Amino acid sequence: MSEQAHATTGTYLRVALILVMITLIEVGVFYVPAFQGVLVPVLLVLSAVKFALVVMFYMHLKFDNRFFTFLFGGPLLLALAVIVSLLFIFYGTVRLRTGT
Amino acid sequence: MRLVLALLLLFLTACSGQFPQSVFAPRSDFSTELAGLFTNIFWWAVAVFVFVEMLLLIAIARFRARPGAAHPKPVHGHTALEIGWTLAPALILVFIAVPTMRAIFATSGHAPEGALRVEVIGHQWWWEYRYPTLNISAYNELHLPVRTAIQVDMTSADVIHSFWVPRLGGKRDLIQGRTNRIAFRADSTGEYWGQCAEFCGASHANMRLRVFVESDSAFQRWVDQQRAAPATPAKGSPAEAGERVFRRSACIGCHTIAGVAQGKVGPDLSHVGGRATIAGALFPNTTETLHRWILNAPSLKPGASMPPQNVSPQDLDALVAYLQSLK
Amino acid sequence: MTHGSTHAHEAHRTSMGVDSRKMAFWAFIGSECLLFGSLIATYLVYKGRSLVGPYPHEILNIPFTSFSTFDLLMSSLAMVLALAAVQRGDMKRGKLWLLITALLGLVFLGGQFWEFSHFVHEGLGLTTNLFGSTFYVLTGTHGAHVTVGVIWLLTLWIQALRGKLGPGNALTVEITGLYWHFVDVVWIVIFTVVYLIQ
Amino acid sequence: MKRWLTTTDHKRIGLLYFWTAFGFFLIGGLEALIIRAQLVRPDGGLGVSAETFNQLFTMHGTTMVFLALMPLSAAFFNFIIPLQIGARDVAFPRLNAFSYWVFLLGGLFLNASFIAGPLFGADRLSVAPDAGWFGYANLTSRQFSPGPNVDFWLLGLQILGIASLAAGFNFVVTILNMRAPGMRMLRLPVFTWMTLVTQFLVITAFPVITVALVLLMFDRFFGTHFFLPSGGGDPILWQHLFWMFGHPEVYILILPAMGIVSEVLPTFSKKPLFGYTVVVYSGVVIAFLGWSVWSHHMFSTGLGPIADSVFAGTTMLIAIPTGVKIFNWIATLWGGQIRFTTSLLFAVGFIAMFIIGGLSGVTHASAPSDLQQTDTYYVVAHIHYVLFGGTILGLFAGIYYWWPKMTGRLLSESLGKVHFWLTLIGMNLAFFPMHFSGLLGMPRRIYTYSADLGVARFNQLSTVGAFLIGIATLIFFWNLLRTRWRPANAPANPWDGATLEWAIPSPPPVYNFTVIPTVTSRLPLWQTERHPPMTPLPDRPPAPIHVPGGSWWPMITAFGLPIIAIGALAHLIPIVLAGAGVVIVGIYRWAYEPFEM
Ligand code: HEA
Ligand code: HEA
Ligand code: HEC
Ligand code: CUA
Ligand SMILES: [Cu+2]
Repeated sequence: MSEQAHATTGTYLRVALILVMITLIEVGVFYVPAFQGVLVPVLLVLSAVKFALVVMFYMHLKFDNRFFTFLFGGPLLLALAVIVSLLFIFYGTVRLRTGT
Repeated sequence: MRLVLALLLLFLTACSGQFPQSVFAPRSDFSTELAGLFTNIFWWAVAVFVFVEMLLLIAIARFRARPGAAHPKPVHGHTALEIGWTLAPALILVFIAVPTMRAIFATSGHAPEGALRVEVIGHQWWWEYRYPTLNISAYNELHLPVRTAIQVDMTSADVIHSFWVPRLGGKRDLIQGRTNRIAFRADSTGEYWGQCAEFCGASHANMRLRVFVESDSAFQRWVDQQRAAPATPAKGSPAEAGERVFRRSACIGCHTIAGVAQGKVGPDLSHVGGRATIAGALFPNTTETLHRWILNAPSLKPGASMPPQNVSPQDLDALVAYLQSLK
Repeated sequence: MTHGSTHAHEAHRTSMGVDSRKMAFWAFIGSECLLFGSLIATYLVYKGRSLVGPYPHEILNIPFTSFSTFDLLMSSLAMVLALAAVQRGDMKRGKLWLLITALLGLVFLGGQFWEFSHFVHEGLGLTTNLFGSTFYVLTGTHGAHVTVGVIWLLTLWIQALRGKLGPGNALTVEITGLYWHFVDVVWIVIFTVVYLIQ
Repeated sequence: MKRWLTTTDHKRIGLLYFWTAFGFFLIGGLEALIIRAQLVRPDGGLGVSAETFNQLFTMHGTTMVFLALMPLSAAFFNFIIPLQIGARDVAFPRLNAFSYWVFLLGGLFLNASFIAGPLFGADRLSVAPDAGWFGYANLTSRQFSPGPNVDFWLLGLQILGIASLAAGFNFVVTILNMRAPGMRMLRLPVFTWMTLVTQFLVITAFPVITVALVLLMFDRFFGTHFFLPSGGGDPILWQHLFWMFGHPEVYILILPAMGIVSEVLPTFSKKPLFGYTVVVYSGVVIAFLGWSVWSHHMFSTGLGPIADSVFAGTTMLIAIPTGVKIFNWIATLWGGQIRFTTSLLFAVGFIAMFIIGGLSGVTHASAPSDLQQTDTYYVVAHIHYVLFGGTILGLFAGIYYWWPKMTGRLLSESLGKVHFWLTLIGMNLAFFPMHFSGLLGMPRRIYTYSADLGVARFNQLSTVGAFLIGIATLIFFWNLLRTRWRPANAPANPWDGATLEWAIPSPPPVYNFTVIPTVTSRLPLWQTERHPPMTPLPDRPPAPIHVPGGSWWPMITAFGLPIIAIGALAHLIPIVLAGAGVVIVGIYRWAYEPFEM
């Protein structure tokens, strides 16, 4: 159990602070009309950062056995691929169907 | 091996015409393309098959254990070989993939400008065809002009079905809420068989269809016939009595006969007398089958949503006479 | 059948040098990624395909859900603090933080309950439209996970109250934490994909 | 009796899996025989009704895939894996018992549908699942399938999914974490490797079908429209979710058999496996690619030319790693001293037959070509060449190979050879003609066909072949049974195998290894250039070995699941809650039970 060497209460608090700040930014961005155009990419990046922070620090993935990263990251990437390809297939065919 | 050869022989004779749903006797540009593609891949597959099975047979024939023989050399692998038998299949696959991609785009279902449009609508377990430009409809039996580009738009009124006439082309699914397309041009006249290929419930096996590819003039005659109002039976004929029975029976709740009834549950019967078959091309359209059909459709076609009709023998005769008069 | 356990140490030797339960749990979490991935994919595929309202933008309440999100993030913080305390052997703090984590989870569930009943009141039922169905099934599945997590945390807390939880059980608490943080992470995604990207 | 009900010993659980799965195999085979009898003549055959026929092929497919083949592989995972890696048991023995009981109860639940008719005011033989093994929406909606048939299917598969997932986590951890000292990943036997890959497919693919089934359940029980166009839903989404699971599933079915063959061939040709690392990595690549091809089951749904091209391409790629395996197997035989035991015959039969199925798979992969093949008997031919010619022949090879280890009794080689040749002839007679009936226009899932199609001759051949397989299977069954009355006198290593399971007596003692061996090579029992064979283990343990006792809780917890399902089926919430109660109590008692590992 070597995590303690890496993550301290201070780290946890700092991470929590960042998480809350990002959430505030997310909500802020949502309400600012100027951001409407880039809303989706900005939000996706921000939530990915939050996701990574929790996984790396709170779930100790950063400090733990590298193999856990594979055990979690592999399926995670697969899940992402599933989402992306389904979206592509469905929105792609919608366009085909309504286009010509 | 001998079995394979014997069957291969049968396979070749299969092209000779006694198989109305064979994919080996294509009669349209679409099905010809598919047959060509299949033949191409088939020969690659035969080559791979023969090569690999030969290797296998040689291995087990040559290296059977002999008593007293020395322990075999423990070979652990061979890098060049591994690379070789990775690349060789990859190369063969290129020869399969390229024509595949070409065929995918060639058969993507878009007919040239000016093609005859037909809409196919699947029902459990019968077919409805609409010709939006000709303003007519047909049921179970599709009539098409020869050497004319056809654009087929498909959808379903209920579950998923699949429209398949092997000699005219590959199958495409009929899906409620979606429109699917195929396009083809039949190159010779004749009667083509097909049937629903996607499992669609109790009578999936009985959801068959016919396509009549006709010369332009014959097709035009058929179109005119469908456009005309249904025949009015002669005064005093059995058919006229039949019309009266029809009007007072449950039939009108489900069937349309222009000017007589407008039910929508079953096929339109305005021109049922002119069809060669009934009930999803399941039975020839004869007096006898019509009798049996009306009396108890579900017993002939499991699950059919036309309930048994309680009609007296005289009424039945009249009814059938009427239906037959509707050419 | 049990014989004396002189070889107890043998059972604890593992080939990857990590505890089997923890490894199994990471595999489980990986598997859960695909569960939620499929649900999110379903939600996204059906986005904008509802035939009748209410539609997302008419009904989703961002300030309220931001609070829920904040609540869940804080519960994650409480969870790591609980684990750190248990690992230090500070069971007094450990108990406290466990309870706080569970309570924050309960607050989240209460919020979800309020949100659901509010939506139903507004006319968005499970079967109203595709948005309703995909929304309730996705967030409901997440809510079910939170519920399991809360029960699990309370179980640990009760165990701790009875003095049966100590640094020797740190691994149990750690695994509970993995589950809890994962549930939090899923919410981070849901919050963005469902609530913010309308 | 109690010892079997509460057992957590992986060897006993393996035997339980074996016999249960074999029983389901007989049932699934019986269903197939009725299907074949019905199709022996055009226009009606045996007189099986359309409704019954639909139940037969649905249950046949479902039974074979989920209740026969997967658990037959699981029998070997359970029995052999801990032995091959030098462990005393799996990582979680009670979870393992739980998997078995859930599987058994899920299987019984599914098959109970055959006799449950009267409970629903229907005839016997009328409420079994009847929408095909992939249950396409929207045929499975309440509107088009009002009865409990589809409910049985969806609830049964949910239960079975839990069993598979639990086993999946268990074996991933077992293989990674319970290896004996020195058993590095690249020293693992190939069967263990393929099992590991398979379990990764299980834990990633099963959640997807779980979601699909949950959505279907909402549609059927609560009136949502996930797959119903009438409410804006799309039946095609079901197909995507199903095949995202379904295609990995077919590799879940074949990879263990490929692993078995990779064990059997080296042993009987007295040569190490040719290209071990390549064989292992190609298995990984197959699994990886297996995730990217699912839409090849949907070429006729109109995906559009781009998606068609992509999925055709990825599908074809799988031929490469599969071919690599096949060439390495042949190279293993090449130059060996091949002993023609039954096990070897089946392994060679596997290669020979699987190639045929693989090649017809490639003709499917070409999307336009598949438009003429999909949903015809040509597909039925493909699936049986890969599933029967592949998986089943591979499993038979494994049974002949490991039966002495599992029971201490050798199977009769002469009966075995009869079994092999009858099976080989029978399967070709049954399944080869299906290529023709399919291309000549015979769709699948039809209970009757017109005599005018001209396919009656082919169907007769298929039926004869099916009954030959039936006879062969009965001979095999007899071969299994008769060993029960023979003395358990099989030697520890009857075949001169190289892997660890052969280092211990047949059948192995409860604790497996008197001392956990330290592994120094890939072939521990063989003399290789660099390594002498392992020194034999002591006959008796130098120190007492702790073996965990049994537990009731896995079985009791498992019982909660079918109770929940029955409650759902009968729309009785109290029963659902009672079942959930059983599960919760079971889990708590399980968690707090003193269980020493
Ligand atoms: C054990 C199970 C298993 C396995 C291993 C496979 C393997 C393959 N399958 Fe199969 N498949 C099924 C089980 C399996 N399948 C089932 C159950 C269905 C039907 C489901 C249903 O509808 O009910 C199905 C259906 C199915 C379809 C859909 C058909 C349709 O419904 O229209 C397709 C389409 O692409 C396909 C393709 C393939 C391919 C390309 C492979 C490849 O992996 C095969 C690779 C192997 C080889 C190619 C042979 C060896 C290779 C060489 C010797 C190298 C040289 C070769 C070349 C250069 C070609 N399969
Ligand atoms: C997974 C593996 C698997 C296996 C091993 C088999 C084995 C067999 N299958 Fe299977 N089959 C499928 C998987 C499998 N099948 C699937 C997935 C489908 C698609 C289902 C669908 O469309 O939904 C299918 C569909 C299918 C069809 C098409 C049905 C249709 O579309 O209408 C047919 C038709 O001939 C068929 C035949 C056979 C035969 C003859 C065997 C034989 O090999 C069986 C041999 C075994 C035996 C004969 C057992 C011996 C038993 C006895 C002799 C009786 C003794 C009994 C007792 C003591 C109780 N199968
Ligand atoms: C409840 C609805 C219903 C009623 C009432 C009904 N039918 Fe039908 N009918 C159908 C349906 C549905 C079909 C298509 C069945 C199929 O092929 O699967 C059909 C098919 C037919 C066909 C075959 C049509 C074709 O082109 O293949 C005939 C003829 C027919 N009905 C005649 C009648 C007559 C005559 C009556 C009254 C005495 C009648 N039907 C009453 C629903 C009904
Ligand atoms: Cu319509 Cu099958
Ligand atoms: Cu597939």
